[in-house]
Amino acid sequence: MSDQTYPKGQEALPGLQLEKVDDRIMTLNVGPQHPGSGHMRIILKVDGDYIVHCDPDPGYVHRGEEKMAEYRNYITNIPHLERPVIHDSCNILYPYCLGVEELLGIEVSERAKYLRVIAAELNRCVYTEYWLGIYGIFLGHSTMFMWPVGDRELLIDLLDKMTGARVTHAYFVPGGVRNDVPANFEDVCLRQVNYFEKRLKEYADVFYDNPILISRTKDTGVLSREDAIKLGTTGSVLRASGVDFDIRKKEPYDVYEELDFQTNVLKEGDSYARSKIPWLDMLESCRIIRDALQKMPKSGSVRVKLKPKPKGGDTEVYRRVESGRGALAMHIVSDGNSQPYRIKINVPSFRNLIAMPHLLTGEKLGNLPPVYWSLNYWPVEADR
Amino acid sequence: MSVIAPKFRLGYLIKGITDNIFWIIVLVTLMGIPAIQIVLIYIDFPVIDGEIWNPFRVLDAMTHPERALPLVKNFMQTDLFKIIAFPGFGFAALIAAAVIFVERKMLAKLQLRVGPFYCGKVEGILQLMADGLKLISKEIIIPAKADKPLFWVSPVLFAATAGAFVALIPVAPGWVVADIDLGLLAVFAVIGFFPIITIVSAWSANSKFPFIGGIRALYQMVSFEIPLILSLLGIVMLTGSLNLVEIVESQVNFPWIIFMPVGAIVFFICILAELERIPFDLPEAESEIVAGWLTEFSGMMYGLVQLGSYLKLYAFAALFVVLFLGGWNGPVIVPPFPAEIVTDGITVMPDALTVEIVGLPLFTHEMINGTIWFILKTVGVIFFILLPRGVFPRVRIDLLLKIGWYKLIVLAFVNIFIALALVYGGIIGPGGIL
Amino acid sequence: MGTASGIIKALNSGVKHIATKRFTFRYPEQKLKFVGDGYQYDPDAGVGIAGYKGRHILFHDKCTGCNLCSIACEDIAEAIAMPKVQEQWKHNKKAIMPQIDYGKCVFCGLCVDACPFYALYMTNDYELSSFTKEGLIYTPAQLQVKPKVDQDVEIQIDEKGANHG
Amino acid sequence: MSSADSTEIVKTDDSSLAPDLDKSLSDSISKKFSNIEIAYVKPDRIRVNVKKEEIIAVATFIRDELNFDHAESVSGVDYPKDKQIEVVYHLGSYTDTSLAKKILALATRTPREDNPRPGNDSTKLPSLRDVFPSVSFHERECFEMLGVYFDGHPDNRRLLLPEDWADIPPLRKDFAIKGR
Repeated sequence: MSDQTYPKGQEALPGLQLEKVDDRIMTLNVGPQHPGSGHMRIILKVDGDYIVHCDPDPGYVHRGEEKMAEYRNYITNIPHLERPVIHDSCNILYPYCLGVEELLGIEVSERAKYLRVIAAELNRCVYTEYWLGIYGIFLGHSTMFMWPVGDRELLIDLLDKMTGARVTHAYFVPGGVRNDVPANFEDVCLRQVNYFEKRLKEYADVFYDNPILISRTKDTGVLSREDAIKLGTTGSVLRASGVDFDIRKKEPYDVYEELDFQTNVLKEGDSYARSKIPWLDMLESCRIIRDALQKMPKSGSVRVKLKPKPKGGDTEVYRRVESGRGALAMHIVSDGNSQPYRIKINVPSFRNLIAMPHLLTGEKLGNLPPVYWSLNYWPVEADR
Repeated sequence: MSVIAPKFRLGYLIKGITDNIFWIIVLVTLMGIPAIQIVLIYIDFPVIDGEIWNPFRVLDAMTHPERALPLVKNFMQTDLFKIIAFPGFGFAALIAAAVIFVERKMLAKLQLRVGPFYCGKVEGILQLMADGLKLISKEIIIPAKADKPLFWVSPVLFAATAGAFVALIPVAPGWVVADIDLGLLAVFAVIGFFPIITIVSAWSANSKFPFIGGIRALYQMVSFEIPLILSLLGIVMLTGSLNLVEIVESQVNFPWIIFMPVGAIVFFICILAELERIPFDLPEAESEIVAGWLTEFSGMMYGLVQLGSYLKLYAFAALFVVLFLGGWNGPVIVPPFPAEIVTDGITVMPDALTVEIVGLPLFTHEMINGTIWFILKTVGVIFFILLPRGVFPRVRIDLLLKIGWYKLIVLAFVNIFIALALVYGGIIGPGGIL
Repeated sequence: MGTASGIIKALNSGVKHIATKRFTFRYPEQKLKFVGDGYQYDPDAGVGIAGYKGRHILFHDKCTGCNLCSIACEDIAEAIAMPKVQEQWKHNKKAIMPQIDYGKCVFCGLCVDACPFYALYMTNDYELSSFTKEGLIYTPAQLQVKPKVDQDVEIQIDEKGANHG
Repeated sequence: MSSADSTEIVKTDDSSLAPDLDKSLSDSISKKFSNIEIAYVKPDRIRVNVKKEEIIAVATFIRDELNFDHAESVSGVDYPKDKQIEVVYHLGSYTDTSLAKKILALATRTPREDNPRPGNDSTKLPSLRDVFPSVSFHERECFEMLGVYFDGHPDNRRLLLPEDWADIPPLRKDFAIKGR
């Protein structure tokens, strides 16, 4: 900016700068080392307090998962395919397992399907609690950071009992799940999920019904229904814009058909609605878990024994599930070997990223955290 | 051995210490004692209770503590003591430190966690000291293109201005550092310094995030000073005085918050905004602008700003108490001292050592009562200043300005009308019924 | 006044939670209890047994040195090597046994799934820190040791809230 | 975005979730365009292979007439044996509830060069960004990962890889990971 020349006769006085259009615009690098960015950079151009241009720059945690998957067989892919989103690791393995089962032609036992659903729903809550904690701290609400992260421990404890690991479970395998649950898991799960639901309802007073939060996030970053469809957004972003689309309902996988739950849809399409949908989903997840615990067969095998290096047919599959952030799909191309020829992990965060420049342009800088994080965006997952 | 840690031997250390002590003794005897002699020739000895306090008298008092009592009492009436210790900086800093501890523990309880725990054995009571030590020992980094003198001076100015604010607060009857007739105006003047210091430090850092934070702080403080001042006009009308001590004395029967709850609410919200506390901590909004105007401060410069802001918190809470909650007024807790203590004195350890201290109570019972009530009320107000941090998110800058200009100013005028109605209705105020 | 009642509700909720029991527990003094003795695998049924996936335990009297765990790991973390051991076993002619580098291990437990001889399980021990990278490499002799675990804290839920008892 | 009248067309001729809906969808495509290949019709999954010259016309037809309103993903697959790179657009529908389960894979192929110079060689495809705005970032990713340049895409920049990436596009099969 300093090397710009001024028109003749309009030289700036010492200490003063003439206001030119270009001088009004300041470039702000939000991230990757910024308390409000996550593992990504958002290049903003601000005019005063208004964002005039937004360019998301992901890729800081790109690990080449898709390339790595081409070198590993269908079983050894499991531990590293869950790495992009370790808080939701069951859900990111879900489409992979469904797809490989379709490739290999395996039918999973009934109990394993229920266990998968329970693990996936617990994991969705774990992810959403973490997300909600960061949303809270982004809005300067430190209690809303501590409470979800603390209550998340209830579910982590359950998943720990179930799978043997706190976050990277490696629990789903093609053909079922790795192990059956321990003896009195049903009672413990029911007790902790009930308490968790009670805690979730307590969030309303300090957060979701808080007039300051509502005034802060209402009518900010409004994504209209048409734009949400056109931009191909998914998950909570889509459902907050009034589109009733949930893979669990629309394309039910495993036993979601038999379970009793509903899809949460809000019409507003603003940050508040986008941030409320995951919370409502968590309450719904508690219902699903209770229902699944009730309907689950009390015993039975949970895992189909596979060969150490199974081989898929010469075909391709495209399976999708509803993860904590939206539709998570895997496009697995097989050429008949024990290793996949190509895996495309189509992650919801990456699909929702396209809405970010659309929403942030024209907003105030103060709206950056709520709009950015209400997109339910997980940088590590988007980078894969 | 590495170069960083030079050879260490205990003998060298002890030798160094003894050497230093030796030279200090030599220098004091050779230069200090003659200097004191020379000074003693020229100064007048203080006269307390008709007694000249010459050096021999002082030495005498050192051997008999009870004889030093008049000196102590006299010292406590000096401005120096008031500034450094009781109603001034020391007292305020103590309360500020307690506030930081209470804030951490209370927030932790609210968030179902523990808070500071290990430092100091008992519930982490020494955590603040540890943090202070850490801040002192940290390197001070100054941005290369910063305006260095301004950058250096702004944290000092901030703490000093907060200290000046503290000096205006009357704590107990007669215990105020600066008893100014236009005390409330002085308060407004001191508050007016804060945005200037903020913008100076933000500008001198020559960095983007401090700049945005400084501009936000300027907006926020300027727009909230108007309702702040307006909300206090009602009290000035009712008391007919700007002197803070007189305002407190006017609330012997009832605190002004009974008649002016609207003004109290407006003033409280303005306090939150002026203190940059959640929900109005926009100048330091970390998720948007890193740490706002504090981004480039490091080490003890940051520590000074924090000290200043907690002093400011205490001062504002105390101002609320003084203006709305009746200051030191309250029912008697400590009864008046029995007369014999004052006249005959207390006997310390009757068998072993008989020392009769006459006029022992250093403070009058009014003063102790007043201080207790003042501290209780201030702690209550501080609790309500701290609580929003646990339950509210941050507001946005335009909403903040809207609250300031549209709502609070209107409410402040409503408060003024209430005050006018009370005055012209002849209910209270100069020559009123009550 | 929706705004005022909302603010009062929020403040009320905040004050109410000051009196609630804290949920955190002091980690180094207290440790969370896990189910069972660690993740195990039953090769006959082809199903694992639930348990925590911590450090491995190797049963020298069952290990045949078949390399299957090492092969299972080589696409995942490459943490398992098969060095020679100074032991004589009838079923382990080559006298090689797994040695695990916990600097690389991701604790997925697929090596346990690969073992057909009930020789490699996992335990509840997760405190594996070391000052050197060499210290993280556990030899077969170290893996043989059953870890001492002192884990007894469980989540307890009552009327006043959940806490770690 | 599909227009309102096209919504009605599809809703009238498909009694919702008919078992032969997949078949009728593929038939309507093959009726309209002569030289395209319906690779397979599985339950809820249809794959259509088209020439790269025709892809915009086919995509526009699918969007306007068949009511698939967004693209879920763009996955590129490298086939060094055929000297071709395949790009698969997975299309889905939010507005039409009968199509909610369906995924229409629209695949096209572009020649592949052994010494790629991304953006300056023959590995080019027309961009579908004007038809489906949601492919914007996916096509950027495909460009950097496989070196397929999308004509008409306004923003063919790097997305995930570092800005100074000088190797060949990493998802091509001849880019080998060290030690594998």
